[in-house]
Amino acid sequence: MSAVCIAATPIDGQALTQALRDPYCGGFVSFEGWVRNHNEGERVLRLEYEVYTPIAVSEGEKIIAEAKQRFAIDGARCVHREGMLALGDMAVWVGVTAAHRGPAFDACQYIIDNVKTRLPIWKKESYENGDSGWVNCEQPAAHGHAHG
Amino acid sequence: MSAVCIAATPIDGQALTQALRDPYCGGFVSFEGWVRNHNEGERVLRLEYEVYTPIAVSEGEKIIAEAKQRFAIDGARCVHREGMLALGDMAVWVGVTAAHRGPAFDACQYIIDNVKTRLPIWKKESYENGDSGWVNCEQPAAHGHAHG
Amino acid sequence: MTDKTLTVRYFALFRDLAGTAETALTSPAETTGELFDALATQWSFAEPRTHCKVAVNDELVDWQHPLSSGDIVLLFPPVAGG
Amino acid sequence: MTDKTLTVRYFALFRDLAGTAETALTSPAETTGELFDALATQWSFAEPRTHCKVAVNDELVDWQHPLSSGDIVLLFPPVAGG
Repeated sequence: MSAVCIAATPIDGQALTQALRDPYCGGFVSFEGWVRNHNEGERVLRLEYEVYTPIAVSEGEKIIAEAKQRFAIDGARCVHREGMLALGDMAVWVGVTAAHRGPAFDACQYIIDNVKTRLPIWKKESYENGDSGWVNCEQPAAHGHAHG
Repeated sequence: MSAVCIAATPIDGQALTQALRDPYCGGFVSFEGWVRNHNEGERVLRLEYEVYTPIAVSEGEKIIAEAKQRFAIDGARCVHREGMLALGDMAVWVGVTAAHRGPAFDACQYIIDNVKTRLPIWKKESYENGDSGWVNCEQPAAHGHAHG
Repeated sequence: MTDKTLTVRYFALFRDLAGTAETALTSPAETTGELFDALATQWSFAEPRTHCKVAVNDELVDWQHPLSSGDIVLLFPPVAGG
Repeated sequence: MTDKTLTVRYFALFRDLAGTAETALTSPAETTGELFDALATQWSFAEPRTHCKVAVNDELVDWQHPLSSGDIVLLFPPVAGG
């Protein structure tokens, strides 16, 4: 099982958590990113993720390896969705196991922070007002209204 | 549903996560504490949690209220087991939702840190060598060998 | 300094050491701290008071909390949740 | 300075602006940065280069990376995963 995966179907957080269970580890921290119904004041209807998978996976595995080097953790995995998502769907899941909780929190945050800024993944939001656009760096798409 | 709960039966993390889902929130951070097979070099066979529930719940709710005041989060819940647990069982679950992930990580860590130090909960470990004892403040029980 | 009639409840390690979960007693202790020190000597509690907690009538209180007759005092050894 | 034969692939917003996902072209650009600047002018990419990324033959590289004929260059607008 690869440490990083791009999924075209819904993410099963419970199955991923089970797979990381380790009798040696006492602490588990996870992050889930859900599609929310608003972005900078616009009501979001749905969302599409475009992913360039070869580099998303290789860069994601680099991030996990960095996290394992920096923090005293045991297991770490990340799954990111691609394609069309509806409100409330899970867009990304990160899970980390460790003997102690401090490093698990630090590593989980390190992984999601870097996944968001380094993986070639783009998000196109469709808004209630009919506009849609690519979201840049967690800002609403500057070109959104041009496509409306 | 109370924000804090002491459970005599296994914790269902997925159901708890679902219950916190909120279309306004994009980020979810959870912590799970699992019973691990060792503590300070001793092999642990099983574990028993004693809880004084009235104060565990009232103090836990105080901690959640503090977290909501300190950090920009929306939902937060904590469930702690009592009674006999086996290796790998979930002992504690904390989940936090927020519009942004930073506060969700901070609040989740705040809650588990305080739950561990402020709630009237005690842990008795049974070791492979026949000893058992109360674990004090995440240290192995000083009195463990006296009970062996 | 008059003796107070108190109910004391011991938890976890303290219950093992005292050999009972609950006892009724009379004590001249003015505060939770004085009561703890007397019982710690009686039952050989090794834990420093600062690592322990005390509740009176189901409210966590500090070691300067004054005691009254009829109080139910809960003595908590160092906690270890999570 | 000789022209190189390159394959350029555009993603997300850049694909919308260029009107194509992939194109073969010849360019005198010595580096990924020079190539980006030329194409950004051609297609009116507004994003500063420092917010974008580039890969050559499926490896992320920097904007000083030298180009060779036959390279497949991937142009990534600002990412927004998570």
